[in-house]
Amino acid sequence: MDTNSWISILGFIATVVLAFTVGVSYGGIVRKITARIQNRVGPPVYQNFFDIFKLYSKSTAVNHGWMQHLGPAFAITASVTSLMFIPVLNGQGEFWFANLNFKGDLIFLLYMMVFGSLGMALGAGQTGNPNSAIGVSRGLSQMVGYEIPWVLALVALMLQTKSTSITGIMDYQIAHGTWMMFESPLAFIAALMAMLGMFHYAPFDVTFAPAELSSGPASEFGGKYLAMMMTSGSIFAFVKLALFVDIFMGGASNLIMLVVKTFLLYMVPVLYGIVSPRYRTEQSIRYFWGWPTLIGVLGVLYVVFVR
Amino acid sequence: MVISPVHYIAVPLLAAFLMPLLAKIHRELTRIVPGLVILYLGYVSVVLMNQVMAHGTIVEVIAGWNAPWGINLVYSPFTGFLASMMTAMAFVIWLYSYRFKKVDSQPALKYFILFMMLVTGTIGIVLTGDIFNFFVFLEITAISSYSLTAFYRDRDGAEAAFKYLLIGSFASAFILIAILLLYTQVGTLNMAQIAVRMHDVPTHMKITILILFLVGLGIEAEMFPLNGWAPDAYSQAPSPVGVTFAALVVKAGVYGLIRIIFTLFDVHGAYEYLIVMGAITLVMAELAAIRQKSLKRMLAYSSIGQMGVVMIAFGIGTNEAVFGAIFLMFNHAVIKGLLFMSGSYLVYNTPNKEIQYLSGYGMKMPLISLFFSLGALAIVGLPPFAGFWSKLYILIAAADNQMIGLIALILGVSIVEIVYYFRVVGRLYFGKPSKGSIMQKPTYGGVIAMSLLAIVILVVGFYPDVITPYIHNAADALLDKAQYIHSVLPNADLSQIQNLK
Amino acid sequence: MPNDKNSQKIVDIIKNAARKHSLFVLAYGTGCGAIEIPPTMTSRYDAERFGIRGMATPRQADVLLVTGYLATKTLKRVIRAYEQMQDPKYVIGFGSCTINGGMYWDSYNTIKLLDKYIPVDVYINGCMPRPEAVITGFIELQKLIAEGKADGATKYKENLDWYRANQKKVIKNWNMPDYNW
Amino acid sequence: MNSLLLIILILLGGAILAYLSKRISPMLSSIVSFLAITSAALVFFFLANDQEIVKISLGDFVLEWGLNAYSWIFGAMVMVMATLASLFSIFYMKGKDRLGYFNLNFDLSVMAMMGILFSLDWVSFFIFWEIMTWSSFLIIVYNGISEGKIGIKYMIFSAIGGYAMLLALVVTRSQIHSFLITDLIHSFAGFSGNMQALLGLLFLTAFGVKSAVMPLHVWAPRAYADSPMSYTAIFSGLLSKMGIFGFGIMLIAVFSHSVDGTIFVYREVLAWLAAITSVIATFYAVIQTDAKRLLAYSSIAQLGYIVMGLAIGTKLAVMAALFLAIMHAIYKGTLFMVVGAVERQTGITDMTRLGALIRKMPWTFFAALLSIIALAGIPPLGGFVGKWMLYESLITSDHYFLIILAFLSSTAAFLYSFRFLFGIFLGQEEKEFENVKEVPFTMVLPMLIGSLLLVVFGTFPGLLFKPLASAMSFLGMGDVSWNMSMLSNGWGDHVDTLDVINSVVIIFVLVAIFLGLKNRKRTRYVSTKDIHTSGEIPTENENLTYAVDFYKPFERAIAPVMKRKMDFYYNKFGEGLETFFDFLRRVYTGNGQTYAFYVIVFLVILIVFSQQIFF
Amino acid sequence: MTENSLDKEQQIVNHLVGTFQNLTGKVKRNRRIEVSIEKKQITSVLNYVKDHLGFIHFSHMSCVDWLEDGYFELVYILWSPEQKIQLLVKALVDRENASVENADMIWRQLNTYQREIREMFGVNFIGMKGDKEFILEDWDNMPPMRRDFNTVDYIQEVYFERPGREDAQNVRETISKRTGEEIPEVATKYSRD
Repeated sequence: MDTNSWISILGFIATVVLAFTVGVSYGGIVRKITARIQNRVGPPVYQNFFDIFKLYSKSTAVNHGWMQHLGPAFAITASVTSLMFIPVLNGQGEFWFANLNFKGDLIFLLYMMVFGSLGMALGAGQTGNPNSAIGVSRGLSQMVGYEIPWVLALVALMLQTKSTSITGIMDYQIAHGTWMMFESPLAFIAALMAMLGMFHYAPFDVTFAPAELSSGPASEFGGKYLAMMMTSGSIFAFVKLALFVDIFMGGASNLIMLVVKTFLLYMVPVLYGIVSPRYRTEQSIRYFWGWPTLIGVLGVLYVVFVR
Repeated sequence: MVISPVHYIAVPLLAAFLMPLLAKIHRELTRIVPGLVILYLGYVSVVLMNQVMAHGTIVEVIAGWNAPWGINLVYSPFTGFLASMMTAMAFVIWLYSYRFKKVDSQPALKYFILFMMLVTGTIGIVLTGDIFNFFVFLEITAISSYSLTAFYRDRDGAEAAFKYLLIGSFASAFILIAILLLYTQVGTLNMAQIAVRMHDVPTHMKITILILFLVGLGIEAEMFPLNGWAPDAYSQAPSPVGVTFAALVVKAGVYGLIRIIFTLFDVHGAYEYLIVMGAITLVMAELAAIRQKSLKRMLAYSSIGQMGVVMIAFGIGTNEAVFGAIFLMFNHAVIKGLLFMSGSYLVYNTPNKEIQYLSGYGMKMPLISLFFSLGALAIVGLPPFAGFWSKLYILIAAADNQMIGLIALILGVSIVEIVYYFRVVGRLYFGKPSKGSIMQKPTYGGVIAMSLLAIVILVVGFYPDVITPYIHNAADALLDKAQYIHSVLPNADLSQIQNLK
Repeated sequence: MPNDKNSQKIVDIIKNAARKHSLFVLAYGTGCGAIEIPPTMTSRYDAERFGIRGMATPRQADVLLVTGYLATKTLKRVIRAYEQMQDPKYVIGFGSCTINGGMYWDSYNTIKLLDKYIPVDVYINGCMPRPEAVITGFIELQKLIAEGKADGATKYKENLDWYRANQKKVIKNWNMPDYNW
Repeated sequence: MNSLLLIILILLGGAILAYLSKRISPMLSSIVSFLAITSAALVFFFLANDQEIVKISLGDFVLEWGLNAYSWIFGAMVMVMATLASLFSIFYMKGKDRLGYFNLNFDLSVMAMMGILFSLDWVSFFIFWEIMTWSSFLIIVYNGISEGKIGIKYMIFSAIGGYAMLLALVVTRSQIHSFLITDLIHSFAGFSGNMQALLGLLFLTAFGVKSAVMPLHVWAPRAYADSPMSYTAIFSGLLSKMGIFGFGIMLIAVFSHSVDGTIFVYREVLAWLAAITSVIATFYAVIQTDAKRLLAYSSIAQLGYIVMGLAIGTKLAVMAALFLAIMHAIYKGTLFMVVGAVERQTGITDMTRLGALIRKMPWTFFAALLSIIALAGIPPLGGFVGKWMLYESLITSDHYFLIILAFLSSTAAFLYSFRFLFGIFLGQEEKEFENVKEVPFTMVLPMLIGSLLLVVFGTFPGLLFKPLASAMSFLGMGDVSWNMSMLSNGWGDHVDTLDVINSVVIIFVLVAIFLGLKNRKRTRYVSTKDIHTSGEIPTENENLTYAVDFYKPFERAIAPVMKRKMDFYYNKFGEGLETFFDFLRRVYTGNGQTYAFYVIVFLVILIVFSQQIFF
Repeated sequence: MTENSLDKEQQIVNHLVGTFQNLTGKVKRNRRIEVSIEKKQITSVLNYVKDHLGFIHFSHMSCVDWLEDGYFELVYILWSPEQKIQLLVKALVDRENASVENADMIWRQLNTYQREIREMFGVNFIGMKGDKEFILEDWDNMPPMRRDFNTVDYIQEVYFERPGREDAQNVRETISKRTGEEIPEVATKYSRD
């Protein structure tokens, strides 16, 4: 192994650590903000670290079969792999967190991200808890809903930049000195609306409804399994945010910009969720196939005919 | 004894007259003698076909009177092929009906006499070169057909026979009138001579005669709307008779039609007429077939439909088309023979011979069902069975003449055909077996007959070359009018004769 | 095994610190005490400050909060839920009913002392204990955890026969499969 | 002896031997069938080459058989999957009736497919095409469900397709006086516009039926579901690919010689039809409760992708379509085998009743898992490669709304993918299936081989790109660049599958080690009754499975689309036709006087109109 | 309320007395009637009042244990929404092998009450459907609501006391002794001792 390999492996690890840290911290911040909005003090910002660490330290005495092991493993594999293929920073010259950026593209990423959900769904299915199955059913159905405007937005971007890779889109933004959210605002709006669903915050949190479904797919996952799912969820949150920042907001040249941009973006679903009630599954599917899709279509047409 | 085409007519006719006597010697002779006769005819066919293939048309002059004054038989590759085919089919039918009315010898005797007459008549129609003899043979055929239709002497059979008789007498009358008119115009009864003199006949007269012929022979050839008798006759006649109708009688009728149009007359419109009427016949018959409840009626309508295709193909009139048409005639004889034979065993004991009672017979009568399925696959023209080739040839011919709509029509109707045949096949094998029905055990002769036909279907399907050379020659012979006239009348003036297509 | 702070390994100290600050509660609303949970969790008292958080299923939870009296019928379910929880796990007995039966002290089908059936780490006295008391109870539990003394689950495992005997004494038809923790 | 002829003869002989050997022992019949297909496969892979030409003179036609790069791909696919399926079939069909019949038709189907691929002229193409049709018809009705009605439907549609082809090929012959496929390819550009349009329409109909493109798809779901599963593995996996094979020839080789606008319209219309097919079929797959039906609808949807790719017709799209075709053959074959295995062991395929077979049939589950991952197009496996290329080709060729439909279908495919795995292998253990065992080794082996192939082709798609590239250059697409593990699109973006699989495997292994090391000792398996049920104790017979109306919310959301089935219209049309026929039939009144009247009227008409008719 | 307003109630009582033998009834007060019947009359009376007198609403059913007299008293409480009158139908059942007819075909919800009474008092309802076990799980003792069931003995035998309560000393006195506080007067006044 030469030095470059070691550096790149270090880069992997640094990326994962960064994603984990940012993702978990955001989770804590969300709890804090939620608490403040509800006129509470709220847990400390680092609360989620405690939670995850505690969960890792718990024993995991039971399993319902090997798919329950594999489910969280799939989830974490999917999240980390997706992370590997996303440019975290677009520093000048040196890509600090480049990893495998040039080896994959958006469509690949779309599928890779689904891999996690499917893995988790399978793990949840193995446990045999009916609540898990209901949750999975709802979650997958909802996914079909929000993927449509999301893909429409991506198609608009790809058509405009004539590139399907994230780095390509970022290069386009750098070259034109603008952000895609200004270049094709309709696509951005569609993507943003889809993002509400992607994060599973209210009003699209019917999948994990804790009171009705006893937290849905995760209901039989305790201890380490839950910890892995939370880890994967945190990394995924970061992945999605970083992806959004990369393709819509011109990427981030340093960590601070990254944190600022992702945080601002993250506040959209969070704040929207806090003040929202809950949609039923078919309502949310219809919602996604309504205005967001229309806006997405308009976005594509805008790119095709105006740009 | 020198083998000559006369044997085709003389031997079976003689046998028919001698059989009552022979039956007095031994009962079994009534069954064996027809077989021997047909075997002999088969031998004759082999010898003559070889001759014909090698040396061309044989013209047999009866009693030394040369044409155009005498009666002659023309054994061309075309007529020879048809005669041989009929002989072969007659042999198969004989095998099939060998044990017919096993217990009672008197009906069997009657049956075999009539059968011999029928063979004589149909082969005579094909072979004769004389228009009046043509009529005579037609009458022999018709009368024996009426009798055979009513063979069971039950109410339905009698009704069917009466219908047949009614329509058939129309046919006879028209044809007779036509022959008379023709004779007044051309002054001869020899077909070749008529053909030579035909262009002198005034047009309106020619057309009138043609129309009379067309209607009269159209009845025998089951052309719509003249074919009302056919379904009843097919379904009410004893099962071997149904086969005989499909394999011999109809073929003879079509032959007559073709001979009239191709050789005797030189009217262009007749070809288009053939196409149009063939198409209508095809459509009407197949559409009627799909709604039939009785298996035999279904087969009858299907048979009519096939004849429609044959007429279309002849109507196209190119060498390829005629080739396809003759091929289809052959296939139809073989396949429809198999279908009738196996089908009548299937419905032997079902009420009204209805299809709906056939569920699950595939288990009870595996061999018969297999034969029927094979026949069904073949008749709708699925490769690699015999029916496919003839269909392909006809379609190619039609395509070469830019008749795409016609092809579409034939193919569209084929889909209908597939529906009703596969309905039966599906029901045979995969319906829920009904209880209590008694299976009719097929006779050995019947099994051998059906096996022979099945083997022919497979062999022709996999290797059509066994039959195509004969058919090619037949097609050439039919189309080459001048050659026909020349072989009958070596001194005739051929300047006015042109091959129409 | 002595469980004072000095004998803890450094790993345990870290783990216990994390556990202390992150208590996932399975609030088993058996009795009237359940009505005190919402005020405890919501804005007035806000137990989430201490890392206390409600969880939906026993698999995910650390703390079993038994809120009030337990009929024998309910006890069976509580035991099942308790045994489905993953180690380390703690039990908080909530209200007088879990201590001495409370106002149901002479009921023919209400147990009076929860500790005999499942190991209770902390009792919260009162009928009802107010949210302040609940929070105090949790803080007490946190202290115990930090000191490594909240070893109810260990005790339960060690004295399982005794617990089982007690449980089977009131639950006659013991048709539960063997669970694990 | 010529190896192509040898293959056909082996298969034909195998079919007949299999039929005959049933008399000795039913098992022997299956083994004979397997051996025949295996030896044919060996001959194909080791002896056959593209130099060989078979010329058989039949009638006035010369049947020419040969092998080329394009047909080699399909031939390899057919031989591999047919071998696996027939191996699977040995135990799957054990103890069933009429094995001779089944194996006969099985081998005949395989023979017909190979024949289609070898055919260099349309006549032999058509002959084998029809042999394939009726042999598959005979197997569809094998189970005897619904009294052969679905068989009839299949037969009608196949006949429509087959006769469209027949019409097209006789018309072609009348134009160019040759039945050779290459002649059509070269002379197509010279045809008149109408002729091009007609031929295009006819050929597309012919192949559209077999590849189940809307609106010609209605036969497919039931036909796939009602056949024995070991046959459906090749029926859905391979027979449908013959349609794709034909589409390939028509859309790429033939149409690309034409610059006419009609053909362009055909391409677009076909692509849209295929896209709509895939969406609707996916929706139907989602709401199925029977695993067979689910897979059947899924097949239709997947075929939609493939046809879409061919219809788009750029290099990448064609590559994607062919790649997907191969992948679909493998994973759908494997999945149908999985369903067959489950059906054999439990007797049912109803997903609302099945459940938790994962512990009982782990290998089957493993195969199913890999195949489903491939089907859903999730990265490390083969299905992804095809889907990726398809999307890239769609977007680089400006079909931006097609991509949405494709994506919708693909995303909804996750629903039924999960449903399939969950319904059969996961969920609550049922007492009914307590004693279910894993299927015998000969049934496991083909499934495992199938899933292994998916992994291999997912990692090294180049293994397939190489023959695909030569196939495409044979079809006239010119040189196609390819790389062993690198996918790239027209815009220069790429995915490195090797890196993907590396990173997935490394991370997965790390996670698995982490999980495994810590947990191996203390974790133990508990039954699925030991779940959180709010403290309640489920009894032995209590059914806790959530399986009925699994995707009810989704159904509600898509309800407007699903109101009418195409089938409904066809049935109404069929009924109408039959009523019409019945009306026509009444011309035959059965009354002698009427018939006599007809004769007279006919005569009169002829005489009256003789001027018009005969001159 | 005037006397006249009780006419309606009295009419019903008279009507019932006239209709059924062995039926005694009286108007308890305004809008409340009480009738006593024999146990074999239960279904017929309930049916009758439901069908003919408009007592279509079943409010409650309970059981009273008259230990000393040796019988259970079943009380059905009905309500007529039209006339706004409450009807109490009482029937006496022997304590030994207590069993009466099942009446849940008249009001389906009666089933619930009957099951409870069966479990808590041991009254057998002949022909009633429903699981044996209703509220109590695995109860193998005397029905607990019977007055001859000794609860205190039972709980001492089955359940654990809190440690420190063995001597049963008075808590307040102990505390006051220990701390020297006065016991408040209120406490002594309402003390249980």
